[in-house]
Amino acid sequence: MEAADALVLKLEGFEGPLDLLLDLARAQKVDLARISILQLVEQFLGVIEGARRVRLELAADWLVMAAWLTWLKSRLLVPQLGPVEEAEAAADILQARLLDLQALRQAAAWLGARPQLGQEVFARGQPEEMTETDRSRLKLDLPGLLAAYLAARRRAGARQRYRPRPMMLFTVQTALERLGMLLGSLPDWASLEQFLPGGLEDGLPRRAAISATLLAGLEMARDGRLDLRQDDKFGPILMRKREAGLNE
Amino acid sequence: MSEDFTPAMRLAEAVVFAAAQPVTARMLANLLPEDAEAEAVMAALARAYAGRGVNLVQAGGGWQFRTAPDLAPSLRKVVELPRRLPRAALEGLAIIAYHQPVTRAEIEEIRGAALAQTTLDLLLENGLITPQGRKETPGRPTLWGTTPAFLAHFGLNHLKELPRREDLLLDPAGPGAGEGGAP
Amino acid sequence: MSEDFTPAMRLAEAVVFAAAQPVTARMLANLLPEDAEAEAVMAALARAYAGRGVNLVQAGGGWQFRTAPDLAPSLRKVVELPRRLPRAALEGLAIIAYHQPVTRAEIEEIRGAALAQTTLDLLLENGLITPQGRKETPGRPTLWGTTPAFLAHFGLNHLKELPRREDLLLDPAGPGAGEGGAP
Repeated sequence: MEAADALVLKLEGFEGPLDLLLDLARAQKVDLARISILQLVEQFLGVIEGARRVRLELAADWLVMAAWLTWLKSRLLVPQLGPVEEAEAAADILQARLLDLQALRQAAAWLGARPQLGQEVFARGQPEEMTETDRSRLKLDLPGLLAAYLAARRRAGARQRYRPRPMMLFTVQTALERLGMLLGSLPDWASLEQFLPGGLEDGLPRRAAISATLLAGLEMARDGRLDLRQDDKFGPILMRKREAGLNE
Repeated sequence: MSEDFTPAMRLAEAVVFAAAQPVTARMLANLLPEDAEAEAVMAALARAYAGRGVNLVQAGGGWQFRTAPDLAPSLRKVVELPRRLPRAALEGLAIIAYHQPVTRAEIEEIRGAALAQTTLDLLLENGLITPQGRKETPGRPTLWGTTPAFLAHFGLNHLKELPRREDLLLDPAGPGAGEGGAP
Repeated sequence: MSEDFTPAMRLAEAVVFAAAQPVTARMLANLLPEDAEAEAVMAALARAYAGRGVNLVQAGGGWQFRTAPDLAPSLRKVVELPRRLPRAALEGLAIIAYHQPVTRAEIEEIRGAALAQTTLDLLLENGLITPQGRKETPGRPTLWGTTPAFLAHFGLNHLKELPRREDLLLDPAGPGAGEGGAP
């Protein structure tokens, strides 16, 4: 049990399956180029198996590598299962990758062993800034000035946009108010024109006032507040206040 | 040359060189071997650097290396980084250039936007505009115009060398030209 | 001691001393009097500083003064240290240095392990690596390469000064192998 624990702990120290493989290969203490891939694969699978007994959840890439190595092992052990060249090529690829990783390790170690700036050697702590920045001058050019002038004039121009004078037409709302106010003051049937406001210009303003008053009258008739009557086609429209309690 | 350098001097030299702050006598005393007298070490180091391109000086409460003062002119590099005028200032300047003499209220009307006092100050500080009397209207507002420095900045000999307004604006009507300038 | 120092040496000394970054040959050539040969001047200066607490070295594409490596233990007490690069960062850096320009996926492929974002961030923060365009493959992944600061950090003057892969593999059990790089 102790051995298995140690194995798991060690596994966590590796950055990946390739990492572990390289470590196992190194443990064989022979040149990586002459290492026995079969032996290496068996060791790796042994470690993974041991680790899985204690930790069921093993990172996916470890298991992917384990599956691939299991395949490789079967091909190397029992060549008649498939073309042996395929297995040998796979073994070569694995070996090449281990060599790459080995070279990388050496390179990283070489870098790490060098005196590093800020660790073993130090540059001057107080560098002297000899560069002076002269910001006293203005950056001005004629195109910029002209562009600014045009921009200002355009902005001012855009503000004075043409707006048509709004037409003050007699609205239905105003007609409603006016009708309500005037209705009681007229004794009997009165024509619609009598309810129009004074001083109306002919044309659109007058026609708008007539239709607004008619609409207002229709609305009030619907509410039961007045009666509407037209005796002839195109004849005058007559209105009167509905008497309280009187039904149609 | 290194023969003259004791281990204590080497260490002191490296410490003063690498430190981000002037190195105090107390720091040196802590660092140097006990038998080395900090003062004597620093004196020897200062002598070694005398007359060189870099000197050991006492400043800012401690020891530090400084480049020799006589070399400063050769070392100094001046980088010109001219500022740009903010947009509002450039617009104000352009309006003054074309409409001078002009009051602030008139500038604002032409711009269709307010002209901040700071903007006017900026133009004044840079010597681009100058007061040119007062307008004889209620309140007697100041009239503004451009300076010779303005011309020099833009490489002009005379205000007449500015492109004519008519050439710039499609609609040559005056302020409030309405649709003329609108996009 | 200052008798041996020519004016050109003084000036070069001051320039390299003052600068925060390695001073390139081009910068020196601009500064030194025309008749002074920059190379000879720098060689003489490097000799003058040999064996001292501060040395003149060529790194990161230029000249820089640095403290002598043997003084590191004493200096660490005084100078504030940034974090040492962890193993994963050194490995990532080594791959980038040897295979640049290289994508993150390629780095991970070579390491046989994921390259953590924190590792990439650490290398970037220290200015050791920089993006070098994108690879014209699906997804257009960023290509990474090392910076001049990388060279300066490791006291290299050129990428060619990195050991060759063959030399690295020659002696797998040599110094730095095995436990040297292990956590």
